Amino acid sequence: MLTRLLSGDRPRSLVLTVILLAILGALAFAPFLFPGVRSLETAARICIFIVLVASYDLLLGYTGIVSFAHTMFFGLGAYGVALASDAMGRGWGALAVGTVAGALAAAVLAAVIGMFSLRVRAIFFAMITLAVASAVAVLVSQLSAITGGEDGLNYSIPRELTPAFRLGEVMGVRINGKLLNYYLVFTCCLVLFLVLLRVVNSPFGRVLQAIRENEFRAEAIGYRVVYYRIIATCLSASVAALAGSLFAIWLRYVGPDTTLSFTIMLDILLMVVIGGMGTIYGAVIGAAIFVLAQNYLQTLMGSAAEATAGLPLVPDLLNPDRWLLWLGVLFILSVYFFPTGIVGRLRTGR
Amino acid sequence: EIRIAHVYGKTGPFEAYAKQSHDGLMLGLEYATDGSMEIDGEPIVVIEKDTQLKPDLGKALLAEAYGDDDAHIAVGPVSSGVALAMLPVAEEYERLLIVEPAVADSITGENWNRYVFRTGRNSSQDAISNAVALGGEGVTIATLAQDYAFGRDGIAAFREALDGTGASIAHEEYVPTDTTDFTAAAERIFTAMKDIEGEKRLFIIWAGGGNPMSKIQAMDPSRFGIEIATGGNILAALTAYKELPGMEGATYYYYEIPQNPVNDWLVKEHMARFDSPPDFFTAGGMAAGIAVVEAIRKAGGAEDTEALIAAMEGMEFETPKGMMRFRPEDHQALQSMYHFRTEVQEDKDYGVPVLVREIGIDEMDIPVRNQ
Amino acid sequence: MSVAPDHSPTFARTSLAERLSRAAPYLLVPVLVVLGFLAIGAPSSWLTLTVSGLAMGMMIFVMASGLTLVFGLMDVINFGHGAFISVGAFVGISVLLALGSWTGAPSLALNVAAVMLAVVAAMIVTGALGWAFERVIVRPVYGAHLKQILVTVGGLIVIEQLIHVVWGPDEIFLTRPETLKGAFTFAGAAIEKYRLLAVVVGLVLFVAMRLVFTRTKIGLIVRAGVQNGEMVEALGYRLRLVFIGVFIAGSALAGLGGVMWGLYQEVITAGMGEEMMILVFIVVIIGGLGSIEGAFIGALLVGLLQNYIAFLEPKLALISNIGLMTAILMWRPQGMMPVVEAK
Amino acid sequence: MSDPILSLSGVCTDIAQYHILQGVDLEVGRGGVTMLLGRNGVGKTTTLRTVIGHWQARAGSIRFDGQEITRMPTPDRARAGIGFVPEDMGIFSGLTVEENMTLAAASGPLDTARRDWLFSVFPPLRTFWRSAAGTLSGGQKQMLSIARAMAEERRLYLIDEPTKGLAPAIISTMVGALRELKSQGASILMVEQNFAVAKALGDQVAVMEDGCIIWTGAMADLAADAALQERLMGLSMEVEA
Amino acid sequence: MTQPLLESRDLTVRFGGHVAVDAVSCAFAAGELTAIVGPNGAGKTTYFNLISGQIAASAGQVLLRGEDITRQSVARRCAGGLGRAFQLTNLFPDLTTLENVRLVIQARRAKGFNLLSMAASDNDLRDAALAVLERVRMTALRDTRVSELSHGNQRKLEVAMLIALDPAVYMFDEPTAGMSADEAPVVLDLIAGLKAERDRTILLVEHKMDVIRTLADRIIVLHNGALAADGPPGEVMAMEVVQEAYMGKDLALV
Ligand SMILES: Nc1ncnc2c1ncn2[C@@H]1O[C@H](COP(=O)(O)OP(=O)(O)OP(=O)(O)O)[C@@H](O)[C@H]1O
Ligand SMILES: Nc1ncnc2c1ncn2[C@@H]1O[C@H](COP(=O)(O)OP(=O)(O)OP(=O)(O)O)[C@@H](O)[C@H]1O
Ligand SMILES: [Mg+2]
Ligand SMILES: [Mg+2]
Repeated sequence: MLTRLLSGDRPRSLVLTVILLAILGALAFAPFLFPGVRSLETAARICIFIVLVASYDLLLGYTGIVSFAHTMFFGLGAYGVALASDAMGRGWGALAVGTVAGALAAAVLAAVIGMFSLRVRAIFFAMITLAVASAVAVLVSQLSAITGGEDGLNYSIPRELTPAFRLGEVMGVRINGKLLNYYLVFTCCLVLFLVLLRVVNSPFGRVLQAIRENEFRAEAIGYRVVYYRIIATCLSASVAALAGSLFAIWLRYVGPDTTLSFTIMLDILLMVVIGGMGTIYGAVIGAAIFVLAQNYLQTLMGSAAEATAGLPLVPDLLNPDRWLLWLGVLFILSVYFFPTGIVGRLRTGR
Repeated sequence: EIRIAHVYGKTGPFEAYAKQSHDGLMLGLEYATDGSMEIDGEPIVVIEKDTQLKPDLGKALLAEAYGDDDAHIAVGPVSSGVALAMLPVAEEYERLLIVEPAVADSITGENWNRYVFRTGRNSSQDAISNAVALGGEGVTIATLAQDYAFGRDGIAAFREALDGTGASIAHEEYVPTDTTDFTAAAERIFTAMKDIEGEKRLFIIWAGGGNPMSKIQAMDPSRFGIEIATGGNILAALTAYKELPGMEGATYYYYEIPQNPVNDWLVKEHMARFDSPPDFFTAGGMAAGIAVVEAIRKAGGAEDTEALIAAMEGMEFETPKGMMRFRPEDHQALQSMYHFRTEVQEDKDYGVPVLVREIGIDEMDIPVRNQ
Repeated sequence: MSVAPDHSPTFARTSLAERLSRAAPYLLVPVLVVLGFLAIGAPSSWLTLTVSGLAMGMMIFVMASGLTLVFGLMDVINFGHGAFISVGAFVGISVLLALGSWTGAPSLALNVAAVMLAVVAAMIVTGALGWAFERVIVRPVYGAHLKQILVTVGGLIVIEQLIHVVWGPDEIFLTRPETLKGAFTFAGAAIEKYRLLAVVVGLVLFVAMRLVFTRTKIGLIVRAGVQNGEMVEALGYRLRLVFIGVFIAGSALAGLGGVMWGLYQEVITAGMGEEMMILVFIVVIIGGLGSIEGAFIGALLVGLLQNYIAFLEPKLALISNIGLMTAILMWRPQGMMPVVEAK
Repeated sequence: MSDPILSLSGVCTDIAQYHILQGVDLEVGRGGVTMLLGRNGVGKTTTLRTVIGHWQARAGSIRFDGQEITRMPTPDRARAGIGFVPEDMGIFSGLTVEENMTLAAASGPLDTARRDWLFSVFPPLRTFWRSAAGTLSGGQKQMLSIARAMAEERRLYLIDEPTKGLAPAIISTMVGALRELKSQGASILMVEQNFAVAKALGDQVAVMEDGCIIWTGAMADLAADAALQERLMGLSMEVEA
Repeated sequence: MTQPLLESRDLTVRFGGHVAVDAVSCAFAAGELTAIVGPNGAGKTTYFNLISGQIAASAGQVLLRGEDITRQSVARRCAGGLGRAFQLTNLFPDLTTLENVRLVIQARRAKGFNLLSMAASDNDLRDAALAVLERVRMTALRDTRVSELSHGNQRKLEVAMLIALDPAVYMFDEPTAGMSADEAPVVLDLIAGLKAERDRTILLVEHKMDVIRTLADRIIVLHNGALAADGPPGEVMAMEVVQEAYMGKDLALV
């Protein structure tokens, strides 16, 4: 049963299993284990990014396609919900319409980009997606009448999902709409993750790996590489869009900086690589570590800077304002120390 | 204890502005409490939060400030996008958010809620003051702005305000936000303007780097009798104004312009502590700090948000820019702007904006847009 | 000794169309200029736009030239290039600011000397930085594109932050040396003086690079080394040294580009190089990997097209670069005149 | 053997965690051709790669012309006078044939007389001089790879299965060319599966099994002894028809 | 005469001005083993590439069972029954030997677009793949990554993958190059076995004359891209053009 749920792709390492279970547990009981606005915020972000990163891993790790347009699809999902809520008013219908429309739009757009440019060389494809993504970001900023431009959109979601909806108290934790919202996000993310896990372990997933390894030969034994690539791109795009919709439901705000920026794209890339490319489980670890670092690194550096206040130079470098510096260092070190990602390292034991 | 959260983009591209804003806030609190950092015996605690210029993070941090840290009042942020994301949080927690220095009109416009006040100027104030400064009978104006909401709204407000001054707009040019080569834009403007008689001005609204002024100036617009005009800017950016002596426009702040005790104190203290004059965002931050203290004093404490709102609506307070007043309708602080002319001065390596005339609160008809 | 019978394949003559298509990239710039003239009509505007577009292209070429070496030839996707551009600008501009009396004087000789000094300083610093970058960051990731993207982005962030630490977080505004300010007017067209300097620098650089690559084996060694480094070493070349050298050269050229760009923009920020990266990558790609001529033509096309389109239809200016890239890749999936086959 | 040009003693090489070579002792006589034979996967290629320095020996020593080269970087070994034809040919497919050859002449421009000689041995090189090497046929690539090693005079050639994919006519000219090299004083260490070629060219033979040399001796002895062949290589090559 | 299984009509390809395959017309009947010989660069591999679709023809046609497949994609032709092993090894280097073969069988059974089943639990595929490995005596290497195999074993795997594909037309391009004297016979026996089944069409490019002599029903000779000879082995081998251009003088080496 469990094996089927995990599609036969068990973590294959004791330490990894323990870590994954810990993360699962922490996320499942986050509101009770770590009360507070900030921690719930962080937990929801981790859930969403796990799915987003996993969907990117499908593309990058399994199919070997480097795309910089993943945030664009993420954004499509988010804007789908935002625009629908904006246009149709607060309501479940708006969420559903926005989500479905976002996912469909992402799939279609992915197919179009794929058909036009998957034939060019991998590295050029990467650059084309980069250019397209930046063009879309500019477009969103230009169509400010619809999208809110740089400033983004605020909108309302059903009352049942907001803090105003109060249900009572359990174990000293207030049960309100926000909590329901969190569990909506959590459940959807868990399901999407398991679906992705199944896809990469299906015969289809195996073909993707073959294409990544040697596209020429895959074609020669009878796989139509272009179709497989396009399907993988569409699938990955629509899952990213779904993650975007969840993000929009959770945040009740969308804007170019939260969903479309190149910085997020790089974050995703880093999460995939830290976690371990082509493992799906890597997404869980990568997203958890990264989002935690992003949220708490500054705080941590603040205390470290205080602790080292007496030393020369050190506190300067540990100044919380320099957290980006350490993020950069993290980028570099992760590739050095985890060339196969954390999952890869745990599995080989080296 | 009074907890004030400063939620702003400490790191990221606007790091320089953020530092000014924070220094200003602290100076404002200090000034308004006469250095005691206490209001009616209650000590003030300032909690800093870094939005990294990310709206989602800004939102989470503001929620954290209200929810986990129990802050009474929040101040910030630098960027409009972040500010807009933060507005609903204030409503949700029913706590005050004093926006400073984000400028988008919609903060006190369509996205406003009653927990939001703004000490910073809004885009309309900028645009209208410039219209007042530049407009005049028989003047023909072309505009150049970035092609996104900030630029287009600014020009729209400018155009509206120009109505009735006798000036007319002959051409509006919008270019992509990241434009670096202005040759084509300038050629289009020249083409549109060259056959027009009378006084001709090119008004530029530009945010961020990539300064178009000196590039267009280098193409010698005086050939066609066109003068360049633009609003004020932070000190560092005034370097470019040195190439444009005599240029006119309206500015928000320049430390030598306002003549009042608050500004005198600010300039003196800032020189003493940071060895440099205060800038745009220092002044803004200070205004926010003073507003916070005044409001709490007036309401008799920081606990009761409703009392604070009641106290602040219509409240007048002294700032480095002179008296400001929170308009009750949309909580926007009304304030003076300054019509300036650029001069090259011996000891300064930038073009100095010299006051032509103060444009008072009553001279600018800032529309209320939150209905 | 027996001599093997040659098999003598039949070679037909290459057709006219084929020879024409080989020359096509060289014709693109003149064709575009003529089309521009037809579309714009007004000769003075056309002249202004054309000259300034070509000059802008030259500046872009200067910034992209280093990347043709590092990305085009060595196949390293180096986002750090953007950081080198910024560092070059900061170092160069610092030197210029220090030489205020030279730049402030209305003497062309003094001004140019100051700029030269600034360029040399910038190239030395960025070259050294490139050396460190190669040793620490790039060496373990040769051949692995994805990792290159990550580590070089990491390097980019670190260097940008260090710029903040050294020069502070503020943007630095500056003015150009006295004699490079303003413009010439000629036949109703105004042409910035500084752009003429850019044209000279761009042309000199182009010729110099061509000479180096036609006269030495360096280009061959790098191209072969990327494909099969072991074999190049087995032929007796110290590949490491060559790679380091080329990487340093590429970084130093970024420094040169940074100074030129900083002087053009008259404001420098830590992120200025990063902002140019997409454009610079586009130029290298449409030119064809590893091709100096290609990058040169590509840069000119980008500069010209941007100006023409911004004049004719500003709304489209936004997509002019992407459109150009898409069109060229549709026409030639490997870029205009690839020297290195893309992976 | 007196004064061998290349001698390996106790060479062990690991690839990742596998111990591939397990103490190889081998000598290549000056001015002679030594054939390295053995089944698939016994470590012949690994031996050659260890000599040129593509794999590092974990233990043992390699001496070339009296000089210890065990820890020397590959380029220095090549400059010391070792030419290498790898098993996978190592063609620079993005470069033209001409560029491949230009690179092969590491110490200066390619000598025209030598080039013409190579043209006569491998005529297609002339025909496709300006074509991209990647578009050559399998056999033509093999020719280019061999020609590359011969572009300059070397004292020792390491050649890994040169005849695979070559048509008989080319094989015979190539054998002729190698003989000519030998007559000029060069030494050759060659891996070969084609026993007829090995027999025609080899002076000495070393046979490998499981990362060790299990037999060395004169080519003539092995060629004449079907039983020995059977024992060493799993089956007997047809002894001279 | 019955319709040939595979046929090329005036098949031509030009690279720039170079005519690599020059109007080759040739038909292959079912159950026949045809050896293709010719000097290096004669166009043998290119001819294969044209038939299996890796290269688009400049002129001429390829017909499979009478149907024109000249414009079909590689994958379509493969599904139609054209199978191919490569002269230069061309595998999935980071996957195991077993996975390489398994992928082929999965392709043959058209299970690739199955997104939601579990690949690992498909025992049929696995058993079929193991059976193929057994036939080439590579069972012991089933879990080795392909990049860690020696050259000779990679060549064997190349053949195994073609056998796993089990096409109507087998195209072998120098299957035994680089294989040691004791391994080559395994592969040759396999080919002989296929031939004995008499319902497979086999095209074989080989430079080893003894192999051709024992296996071929028919030999065609390509020279400078053109068809220079076509006929039974004995006859063709005796022809002067073959002797001259192909064998060279030193017959002892062949
Ligand atoms: N990169 C590698 N990683 C791991 N093992 C390897 C690698 N390369 C070769 N091997 C293993 O080393 C052993 C010896 O390989 P080598 O290539 O030296 O054999 P060989 O004698 O040349 O065989 P062949 O005749 O097939 O070319 C083989 O068992 C092979 O599987
Ligand atoms: N893509 C290509 N571009 C240009 N020329 C090519 C291309 N492919 C093959 N050729 C040329 O076509 C000719 C025939 O090559 P092919 O590989 O078919 O030879 P072959 O008969 O298989 O030879 P070998 O026995 O050496 O494998 C060669 O001269 C080769 O250079
Ligand atoms: Mg071998
Ligand atoms: Mg061939």
